[in-house]
Amino acid sequence: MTAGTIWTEAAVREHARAFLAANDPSATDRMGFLRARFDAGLAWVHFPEGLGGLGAPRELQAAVESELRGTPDNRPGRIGIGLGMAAPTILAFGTDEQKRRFLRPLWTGEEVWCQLFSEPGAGSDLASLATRAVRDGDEWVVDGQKVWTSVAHTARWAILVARTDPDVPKHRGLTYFVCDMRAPGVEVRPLRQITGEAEFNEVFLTGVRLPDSLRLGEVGDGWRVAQATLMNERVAIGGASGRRTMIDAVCETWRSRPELRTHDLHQRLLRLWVEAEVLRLTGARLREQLAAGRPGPEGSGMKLSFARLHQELSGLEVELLGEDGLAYDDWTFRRPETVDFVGREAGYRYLRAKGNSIEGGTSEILRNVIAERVLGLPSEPRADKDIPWKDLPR
Amino acid sequence: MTAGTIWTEAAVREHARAFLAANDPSATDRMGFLRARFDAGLAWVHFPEGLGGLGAPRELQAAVESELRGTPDNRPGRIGIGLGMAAPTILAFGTDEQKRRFLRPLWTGEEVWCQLFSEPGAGSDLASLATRAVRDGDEWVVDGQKVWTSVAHTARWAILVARTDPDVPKHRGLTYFVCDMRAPGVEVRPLRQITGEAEFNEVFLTGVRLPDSLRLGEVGDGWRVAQATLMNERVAIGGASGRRTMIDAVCETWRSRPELRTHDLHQRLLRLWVEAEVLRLTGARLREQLAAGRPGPEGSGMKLSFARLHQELSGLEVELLGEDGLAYDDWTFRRPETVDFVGREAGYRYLRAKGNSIEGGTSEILRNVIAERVLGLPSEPRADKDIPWKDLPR
Amino acid sequence: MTTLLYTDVEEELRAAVRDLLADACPHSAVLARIESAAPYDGDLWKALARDIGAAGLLVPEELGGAGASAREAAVVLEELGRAVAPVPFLTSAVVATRALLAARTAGPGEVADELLRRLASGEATAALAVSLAASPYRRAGTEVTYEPADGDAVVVSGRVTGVAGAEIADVLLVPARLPGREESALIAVETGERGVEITPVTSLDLTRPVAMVSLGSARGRIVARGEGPDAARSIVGEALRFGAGLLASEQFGLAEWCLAATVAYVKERRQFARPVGSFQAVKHRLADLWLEIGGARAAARNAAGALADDDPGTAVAVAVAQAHCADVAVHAAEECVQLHGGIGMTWEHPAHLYLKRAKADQIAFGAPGEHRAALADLVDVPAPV
Amino acid sequence: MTTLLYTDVEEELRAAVRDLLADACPHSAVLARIESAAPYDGDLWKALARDIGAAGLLVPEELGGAGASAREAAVVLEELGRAVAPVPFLTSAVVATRALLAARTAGPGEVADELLRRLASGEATAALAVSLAASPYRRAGTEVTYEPADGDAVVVSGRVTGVAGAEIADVLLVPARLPGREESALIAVETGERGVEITPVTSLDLTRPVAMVSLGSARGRIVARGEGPDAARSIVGEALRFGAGLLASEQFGLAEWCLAATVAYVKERRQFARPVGSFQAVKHRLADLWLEIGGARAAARNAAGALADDDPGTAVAVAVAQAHCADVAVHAAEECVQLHGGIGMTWEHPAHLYLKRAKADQIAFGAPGEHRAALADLVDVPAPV
Repeated sequence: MTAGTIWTEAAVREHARAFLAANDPSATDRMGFLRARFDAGLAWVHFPEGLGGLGAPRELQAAVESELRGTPDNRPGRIGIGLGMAAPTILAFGTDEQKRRFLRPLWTGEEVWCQLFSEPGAGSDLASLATRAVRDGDEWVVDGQKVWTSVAHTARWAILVARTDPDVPKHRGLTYFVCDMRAPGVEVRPLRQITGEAEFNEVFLTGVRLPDSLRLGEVGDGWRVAQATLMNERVAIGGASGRRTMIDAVCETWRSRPELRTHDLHQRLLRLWVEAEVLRLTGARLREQLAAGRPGPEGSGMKLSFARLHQELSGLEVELLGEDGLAYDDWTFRRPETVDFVGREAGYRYLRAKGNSIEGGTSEILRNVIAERVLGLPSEPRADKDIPWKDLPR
Repeated sequence: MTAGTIWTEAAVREHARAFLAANDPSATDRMGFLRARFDAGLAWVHFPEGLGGLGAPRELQAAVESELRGTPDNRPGRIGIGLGMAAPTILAFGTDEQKRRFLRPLWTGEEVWCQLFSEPGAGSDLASLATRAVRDGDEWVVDGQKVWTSVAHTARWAILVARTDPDVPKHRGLTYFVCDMRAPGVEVRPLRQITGEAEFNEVFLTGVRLPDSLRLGEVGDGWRVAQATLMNERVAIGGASGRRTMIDAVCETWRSRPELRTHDLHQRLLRLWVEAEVLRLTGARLREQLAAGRPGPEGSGMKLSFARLHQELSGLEVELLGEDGLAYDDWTFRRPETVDFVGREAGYRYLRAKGNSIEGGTSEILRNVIAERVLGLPSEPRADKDIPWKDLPR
Repeated sequence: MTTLLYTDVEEELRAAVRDLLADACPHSAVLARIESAAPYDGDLWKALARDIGAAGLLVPEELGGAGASAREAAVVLEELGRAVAPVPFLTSAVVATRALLAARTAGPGEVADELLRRLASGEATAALAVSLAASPYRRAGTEVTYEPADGDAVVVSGRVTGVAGAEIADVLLVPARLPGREESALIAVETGERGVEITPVTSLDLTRPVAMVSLGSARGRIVARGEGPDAARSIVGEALRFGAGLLASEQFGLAEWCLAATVAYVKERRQFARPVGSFQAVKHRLADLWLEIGGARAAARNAAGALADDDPGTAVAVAVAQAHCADVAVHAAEECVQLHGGIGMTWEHPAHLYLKRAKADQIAFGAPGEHRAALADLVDVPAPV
Repeated sequence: MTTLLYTDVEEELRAAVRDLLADACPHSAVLARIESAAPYDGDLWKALARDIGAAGLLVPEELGGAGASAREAAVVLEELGRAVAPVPFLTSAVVATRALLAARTAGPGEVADELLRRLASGEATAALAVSLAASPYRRAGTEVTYEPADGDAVVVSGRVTGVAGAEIADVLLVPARLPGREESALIAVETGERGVEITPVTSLDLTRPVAMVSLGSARGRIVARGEGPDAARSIVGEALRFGAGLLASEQFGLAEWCLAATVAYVKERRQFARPVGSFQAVKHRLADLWLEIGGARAAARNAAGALADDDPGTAVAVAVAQAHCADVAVHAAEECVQLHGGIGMTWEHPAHLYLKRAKADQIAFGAPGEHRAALADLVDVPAPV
């Protein structure tokens, strides 16, 4: 195939079969196979040629996955932040050199990425963040504290938003960087959460020096770059299919333990079953729209609805279990690799689901987004739009 | 008894019995009896002597009512606005002459009162009202349109808030009047509502001339006077006991028609039964606090809770009735004397209850009041506080 | 599974219906009509039935119809819901038509075919003589009986309450049983026949009033007949399930209008020198409502698609759509009244038309709780024992 | 009906408990304790039990107690709920004590009296050996049996799961039956006896963990005995109803803390250059929560008053209080976590202690749905047939 080809499903499948014929996974080590797959443009087909893709329509990725089923994968759960948030941002805003340097080991999983956005004082109001980056010749010196950073302790790189100009209104003084997590001055501390474990970390940045070549996008343009990242995050959180499994888990308990049933619980479970099914259909419709190239505004709502459903379902389940609901599986302070909503027990689901309406944009913020961007309702009176960041009340 | 007496329950009962001995209701015409009762200070015992009261504690009124049970009453339902809103305001802010002139026929029911507050453009934001009152010598000339005025067509007098100074911020330019409903330029038109009937009216005021002697309170002090009136209104709406009858009505339907029952409806009805009982207990506790001279903030919530309960209950009832819920009793455009929540059918209750969260302060405004005045949460940024009314955006 | 999106053909149909309604069915016209002697709008119905061909949408082409499916009928219902249009599309062109289509295979066929032709042409309107509150899950017996008369004719006697669309119907389709014998039938009775009395009932929903149908030895023709009481019941059940599934689209359209009207109002209405729609509590409620309505669209489309394809999952799809959409429509109409404040409580504002329609629709073809109860069996979430 | 307000005596008791808790039970101490080997705070309990006399609040004066009523115990529970204090007041001084008081009339009396004296003095702590999830409405049979031993003693065998307060108890009150005979009894077993094994369970509520109690021919004394299985059951049922009614006060206190902490936080926390608490959606949610909590206070006071007076309406009062307060506490704790944002999800912030307690309390002594189901009979709102 030559550059500029318009890819069809058949051609993509043909290409994948040819790759597989040339790279027998049983005769190659795992990482070697993944690197070769990237180089063949079969990592993410909608990325450009040379960067792991073919410049093909996004939906043809499914054909690749089907052809390569059973071959070693890049353990996407572990590197979700890199795949879902860093990669699209680097592709959209990175220099050619940055793309060449970062995308391949990101996709193969050789380099794990994390996200340094939220701060103790800047959650929903991310744009008010206080971590400073001060230019010093060809370098930036970064000082501040970030929080809610998952996989920070294993990450090689981070996407970072820092304030480079405190004298302009808050949205305008931010710059986006790639942060070297091995640089001196980066300290990672686990942050224990209400489930007992620590999925997340606090990250302290003290005099961390980053070369200007790690800047992503223009100086002062960090808000726009971060918005692109966050949009991808919410799509990733809300759009994930397979989330319906929580209703399945509760229904299994219901079916296997008839002695626990009451009419009160039955009526509530039926309502939630309907809600889960409606949400499944909403998601299916959304994916059809995406496939047809007409993305609908429903995407903004999926995360919100899933958070509500998860919380209601897991709360019902604990109540349904009665005496068994008084128990918990494990309070050990440890660092889990992923969030396991169905492998663990009801109490864990109940507590962990509480985070669904906070992480990646609170449900309150998402309702604002729907009201303003989808319904076109007027925004609140804003006191902080035109005031230099340094003069904002705190 | 001489002035300055501290009244006990026994003394009040004794006084009432003596009045009854001297005024045999079967030998007196109704109005004569009521006037005599007023003059004996047995109308509202907590009012001052000479104004229908004894200067006694409010809670002793119950003793009077018990002694005078079975004697002609002043049909309080018909003159509720006068009793609940106009009278306390006149007592608090009126001149001696105004008190003497208005309170007696108000209480006896000879003169019906209505309330000219809301306007098409000023509902929740009452202070933005546009009805103008311009001074002309010893008179005020009033022009404007009022709405949601019940009993306006039978009223002799109205309490009226009008703008007397458009050049100051909205809360400061208002003045409170008694409006003569027989004055030239007062036009009353029935306002049909979704139940089919017209409980309320629109009132058009065109060049209505009111003598300055009908002003209640100082010029420019209308907002403070109106606040006192509104507080009394909400207490009257929320504090009314006997409201629990709607749960009784639905339960009667439930008991008498077993064929309509489903588990879904049963579970929902049980929840509402609990809600109604909790609300009844909340009201009982509130009344105990009032009687002990420690009024609690719970009062602000009663109206809000009743609105919700009424709406939920009546909605459930229509659904429960199934085919009978598809019918309505009467769409005739007429003017009812009172709101009859239990005498009419489920469809009427359903529609009329929708007004419970709008009339006398919307539920949204009441939630603001609770959040700000009870919980002490900060108010929204206000754009209209210090701007002259005439310069406000509209 | 077919698509949950709208096809181009469906969008064209929607545009045609919407244009007609914008011209011929403004709220002022609906408000003027609701207390008149003719609550259903005959002229509008003629235009919709004949000019747009809505009456014959579900009728096969060989009988003069469009041979379209539940999906297209659903799109028409979305628009009719959005306009609270007082026309008998749901009762005649959907439910009665579906009963006749089911009867074609169960009965002599000719009577059903003849009636379907008349309906498709827009020349006649039919109503299934069962209560609007009847559900596909309650197998209530009928009080109506029939006796053989001369020739192929029968005479029918009895009473049915809560019938929607009866006042404007030319033909009633009456499920009835033959006393003393284990036989039941669906019988077509022309409303002009002697002994047919249709008494309007003062209805909560002023735009789709119900009536009582009394039949005193009225002449009719058998459309379908079978052994046992289930012969008529199964036709009725199928028609009710079809009606329930498509009603979801009306409810979705109604809810969408309520949301749009409310959003428009709170953008304009100012209190405290700000648009009411800039207050966060109002915004959040409307965002939640928008989420519910997005779900309603997906559920209603899914039910229409399942009914169109006669999918094995149809029963679940219909129950889910009704369980969700019925309450969403009521919620949307209630928020519409509340967030319009006082004006929403007035007779002159159309909000109450939607509230009343939504509340009646909630009862129609089974309340949401009945659909949820049906799901307990369908998806194996069994009730306590 | 007694008053729904607090008496001066009750307010004094509250002040004493609150002062003690402020000193001895800060959140930092609770957080440090929850994963230690001793989840219940023995020192705090001693101070509460002896110095304030909370252990003997319900014990008659002639047995060394305060002879107070359910109303005063309810006030203590409000404060303990507000502090999520890890003490066995509910399990020992309320539920076990109530069981002993009921047993005084049904049994030999002396054993109950002796135990009540020990409890009142604060020298010993007891636990009723039934699951915390047991409800007054489910009459579950017991798996525990007893056999006569030498003298007045019996030996007890069996297993009870989900027992709260067992780890810190000196005495277990065990409902048991005599195999082969229609007889049952409430038996006091000292936890120091051979054959008594108390195995802590990893619990959702870290401040009131549950344990499994195993009895292998452990020696005990009969507190009360009677014909048939109902003899022990009726004592247990009375204690559970008492516990359910008073738990409502703990739930109310817990909810009030959650609201107060959330209000304080959103007044301080600024986002978008405004206090988060100035956003209307946040304000409206907190206003609604405040309304629910006001109702919880009234319902909890009403239940406590009814239990104190042994009012004929007690069963209704208890069911209403639990049906309402259990869900209010969970709602308040959930809003507390959510409106604290990320910080509310951390282990170091106390919000999770309240969430876990509230969720466990929802299950304790019957879930809200069970209390509502009981009301169906009590107030004649019968279920479908």
